[in-house]
Amino acid sequence: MNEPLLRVRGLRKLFPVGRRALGRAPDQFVHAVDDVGLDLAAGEALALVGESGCGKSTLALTLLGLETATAGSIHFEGNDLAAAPASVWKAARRHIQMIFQDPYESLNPLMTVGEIVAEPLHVHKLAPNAAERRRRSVAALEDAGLKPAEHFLARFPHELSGGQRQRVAIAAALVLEPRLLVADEPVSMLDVSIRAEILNLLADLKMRRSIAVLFITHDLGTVSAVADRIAVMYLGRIVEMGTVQEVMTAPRHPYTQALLSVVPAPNPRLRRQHIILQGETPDPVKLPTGCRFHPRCPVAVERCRTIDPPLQTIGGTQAAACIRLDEA
Amino acid sequence: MMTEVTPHAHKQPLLEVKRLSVDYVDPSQPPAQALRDLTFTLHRGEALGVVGESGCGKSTLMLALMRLLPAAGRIVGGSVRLDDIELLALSEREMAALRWKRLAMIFQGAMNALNPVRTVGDQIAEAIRLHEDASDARALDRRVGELLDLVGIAASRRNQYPFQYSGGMRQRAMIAMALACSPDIVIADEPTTALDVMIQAQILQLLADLRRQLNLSILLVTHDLGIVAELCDRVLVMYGGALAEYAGVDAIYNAPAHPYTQELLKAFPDPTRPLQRLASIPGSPPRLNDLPPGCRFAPRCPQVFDRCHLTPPRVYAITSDHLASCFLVETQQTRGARHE
Amino acid sequence: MHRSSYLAGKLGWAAFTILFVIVLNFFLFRILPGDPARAGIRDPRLTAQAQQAIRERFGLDQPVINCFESLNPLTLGNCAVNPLDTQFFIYASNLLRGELGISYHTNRPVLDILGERLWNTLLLIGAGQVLAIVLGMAVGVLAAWKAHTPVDYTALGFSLLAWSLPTFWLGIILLFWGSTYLGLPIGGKVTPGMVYANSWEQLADLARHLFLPSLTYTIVFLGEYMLIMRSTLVDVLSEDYILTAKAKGLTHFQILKDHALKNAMLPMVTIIALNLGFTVAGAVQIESVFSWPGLGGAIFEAVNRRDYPMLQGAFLLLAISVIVANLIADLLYGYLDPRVQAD
Amino acid sequence: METTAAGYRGVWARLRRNPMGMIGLIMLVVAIGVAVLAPWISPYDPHAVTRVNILDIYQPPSPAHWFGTDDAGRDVLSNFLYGARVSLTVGFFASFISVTVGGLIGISAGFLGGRTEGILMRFTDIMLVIPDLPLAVVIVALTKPSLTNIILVIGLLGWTGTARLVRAQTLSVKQRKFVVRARAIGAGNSYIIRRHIFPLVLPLIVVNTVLVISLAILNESTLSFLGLGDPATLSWGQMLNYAFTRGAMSAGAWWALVVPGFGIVWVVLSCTLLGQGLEQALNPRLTTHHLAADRTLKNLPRWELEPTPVEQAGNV
Repeated sequence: MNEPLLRVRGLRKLFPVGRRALGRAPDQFVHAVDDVGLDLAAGEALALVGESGCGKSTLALTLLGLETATAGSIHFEGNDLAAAPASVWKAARRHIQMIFQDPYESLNPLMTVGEIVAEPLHVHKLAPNAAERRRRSVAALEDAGLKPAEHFLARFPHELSGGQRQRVAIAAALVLEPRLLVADEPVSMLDVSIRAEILNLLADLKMRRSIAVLFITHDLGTVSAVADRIAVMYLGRIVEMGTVQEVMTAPRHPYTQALLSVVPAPNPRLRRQHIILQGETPDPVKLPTGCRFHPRCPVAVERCRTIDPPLQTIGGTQAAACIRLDEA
Repeated sequence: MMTEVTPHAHKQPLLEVKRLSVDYVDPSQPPAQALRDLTFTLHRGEALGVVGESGCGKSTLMLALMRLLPAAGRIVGGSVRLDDIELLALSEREMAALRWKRLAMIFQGAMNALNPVRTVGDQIAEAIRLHEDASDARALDRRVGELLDLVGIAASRRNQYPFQYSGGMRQRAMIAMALACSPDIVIADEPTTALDVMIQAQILQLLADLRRQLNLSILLVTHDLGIVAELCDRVLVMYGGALAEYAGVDAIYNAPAHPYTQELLKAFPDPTRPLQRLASIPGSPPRLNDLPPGCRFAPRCPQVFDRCHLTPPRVYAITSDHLASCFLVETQQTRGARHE
Repeated sequence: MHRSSYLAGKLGWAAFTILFVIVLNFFLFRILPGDPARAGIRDPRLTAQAQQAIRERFGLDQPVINCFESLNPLTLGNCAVNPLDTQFFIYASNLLRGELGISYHTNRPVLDILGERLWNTLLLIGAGQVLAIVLGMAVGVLAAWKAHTPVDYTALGFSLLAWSLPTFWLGIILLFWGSTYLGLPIGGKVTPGMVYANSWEQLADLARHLFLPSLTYTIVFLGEYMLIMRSTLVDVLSEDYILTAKAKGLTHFQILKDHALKNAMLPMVTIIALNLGFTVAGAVQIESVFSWPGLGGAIFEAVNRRDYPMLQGAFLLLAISVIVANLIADLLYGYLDPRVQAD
Repeated sequence: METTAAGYRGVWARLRRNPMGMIGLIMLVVAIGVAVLAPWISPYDPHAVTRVNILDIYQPPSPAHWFGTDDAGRDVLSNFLYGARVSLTVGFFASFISVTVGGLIGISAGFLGGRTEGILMRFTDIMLVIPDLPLAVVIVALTKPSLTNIILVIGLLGWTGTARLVRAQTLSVKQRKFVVRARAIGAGNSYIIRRHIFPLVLPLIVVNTVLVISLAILNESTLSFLGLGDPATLSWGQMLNYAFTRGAMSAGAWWALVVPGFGIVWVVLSCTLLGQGLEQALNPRLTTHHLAADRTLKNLPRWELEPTPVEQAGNV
């Protein structure tokens, strides 16, 4: 089997909480990411779906080296970045880029579009001169769908619409010709009419330039426009994984089933039975025993209190972490 | 579950809004026409969804109904009638007496809409004390407990402060507060944005249940067509401060007449049909202080023709319950008439 | 956070700050040229016996601290000295016994003089400050409520002007005006040599003396409090929960009273506390203009007379009073803010 | 303070439309003009040694001495004009020191965080609580009162407010996503501070500097008034000190008391106004005042409406 572009194994990120008392190690942790493994091949898009606080953003930041992993490995193109020194990270960062949720916040208001897009080249000293930087910035802007690019170079973010800003952010990521693009909720702040443009752009980049995309979202509705596969996270764990077709049409984990059932359908004729989970996601400091979903699970049984189920393959490429899979 | 479109056709509407227009004035700029000639009705027990993208005037509409526009906002024309009361003719004092008693609101982002230094129970009690006889402290206290219970919050948490609540619970508390004086109409402004999908589903379920239990009229303001499809009977689609389409929920989703509604629906992902490619609407909404001379949607409309750039279309009736502001409707109607 | 741990934290911090001031107060006078102790020995106003007494009391034959014989000029010394025998330790233990030295000018213990003067300062600051806070906040509330109207602009203009007035100059001008046209006394706390028929007369005399300095104080700080109150309240009034209150049908007055003020008071308390430092600075200025026998006046006189023990003591007491005032404000904040109260 | 999307552009345009800011700016320009031109516009040379006659002392205003004479028979107007130099020098240099120290401490604390931030901010908190004017009085009294010392003392005691403000602003800028993005690209700390943090903190520093200048000028005049001024120069505070301690009150010489004070108020007020105006220009608030006077119903036509277009269109 070919080595995937990104291979994550046993990744864990814990944040200590409370005050450290006189040199004693803290005894309580936020289990932001807790034993996560995933593979991402070149040119593949994986959607990481979950509610806020499930650890999906922490996972992204850890993959980008903005948080240090507590344990586990992050193999990118064969190198383990989790334990790598800064120099290896700096080289890897050229190939892993990120775009953020809020296009109003992720661009420096005092820099022109040209400066923003050329900044990565500047930081990595990749372009020998200004003309080259400009040429590559223009190319990246056009790739991101801002044409003619020259028209945008001298403008400031506040002169652009939300969709255009998000395109600038994408251009600034593309200029380094990355192999992996981490997109953290890239459309949740955008109006519906603009949302599709950005999602389609991401899908095109994946197809045409075979850039792998890690698409982080809370909205199962937007997933299929971009992703090939889905990973559903709950309280720091991946509870279900599979192709979009598999997970969207035949979800196996009760959490995925519930999540999918409550996505509002844009048609009153399609009003479906909702599985509404009661209460809220438990405190990630005091995790439930056994299966961490059992307190809210509509089909939980006594065994769920004690057994912490691993992610097991069901058939095809689908896998889920639930002890009642066989019964269903 | 489908709702018939015209259950109230002959009854007098609870709320009747006619040609409501609002400007925002800025001394250094031409006034922004935030709302133009908006006309719609709301019947008792009905849920009306007001849908549109940011800047389409839906929040302005909601504030104008309550007469809570910011200082720069001016109601420049129209009428808002609640039963037989013309709200725009009331004095500020009369309006204040009517607010919350008959028209209550659920604001977006309940963290900021609740006072951080007063307990939740106290803020609910305040509304009751203001509009009803609340001399019996015991009864008032019991009432607050019942309201919290109604929205699924343990009555024992009434003495806590908003910061001790989670986002979903704050929104529930906000709903309890809105119901405090048993209003006729609850205006909900993006009540579930910024909430997680599951919490959003819980809140929508709660609103639907309460509506049935209390025969509430709900005006749901949102950008999310999905939420409207789940909860509402009728839909008002707004674009650039004006009515684009107004119809029963089934007509809007299955027989949309206005190109904007049609495009919006194509842009909306459908979880039941994965792997379909989404359509987008190129361009961006018009600036309200620099509107195009013709139809406001013309610059982005895929079915645009010459006339659209010249004059704004009127509101045409497709059926008595289906209105759209588009020349295409008129063309179809005249063509239909000729064929007859 | 628990309320008790909040309380303990604030108390501990205040204690630490006082300790810092005590240490600063010691070294400042030894690093800078005018060492009060050494100057004291040479002071011609003192007799040889008195000088010897000072030498012993302050351990002037001892090194300043371990390894340093003196800090100005810098002279290294023995590091193996018993720390208890250094000037610093003697200073600290003297301080613990309330021993602040003897004023060169009056030959009285500094502590006794400062004790009387502290009350005078508190009287002056108290009267002026309470008036300034009450009036300033009232005008600030009004200006914020009527923001961007002529009422607001008038209040704002007045406040900015008042804020720009040097305290001492306003004092001089008021003194000039009051003594010339109103026949008010030109300074001091009581009329010298006056015999009072009863305590009412004595009180009236005090009030006559207190009037102008308090007025100065009030005007200067009125502007500041008004500006702070206005901007804080304008921020609060643009919050969403004010719109909620309005939607609930509350009148403007009810919204101000029940929703806006409590939220505005939280930052106000902190800001007022932080301003106490400046307030005390104002005491130095006002007391020197009006010859008011307070701590600020003591600093002014001590500077002119090069009365270093007085200067050192007055500064210490002034700094401690500011720290204590800040502490009180912090505790008040803890009481007002539910986020501290809770749990 | 949040730097707006508009950045620095448009600040001047907004400042020009801000009456407070413009009045302050004009007043400050006038003050600087007076300070620069003092030797040319003063009717007398205050440094010239003149023989003083008892009759020259505290002369009321006259055509020869527009603002009268002082306790030494010198022309108050000339002293006043020259005094602008001292005040502005102290104001500019001391605030430069304060803002530099405060800015460095604030940016370092805010950006580096952790233990560095803890130590720096604890130190700042202590310095904030110690009343600076009495401390300045003590320090200047113990050292030689010279202009340099006064500048240093005022400058080195006046940075605490700046440090706190700059730290808060740095913290808020640091959390913004474009800084995280720069990190994700692989940019180092010094690059991020230079390119992303500093430009967004700068507007706040500018506003703060203007206000610190006014505080420095007030402090200088107070120190001088208390008799701790540089004997070699004559500042407005010193003019007041001389007048106050040398009998201007009893001589009824109001001009010797009013004129220098007017100078201080002029400069401090100009900085205060300019600072307020700059802040509003750099940070135009888009917030709504919910209790603003209700004008929403003005110009509303009567409610007898013509039939709506819907009704007209009734071709159903």
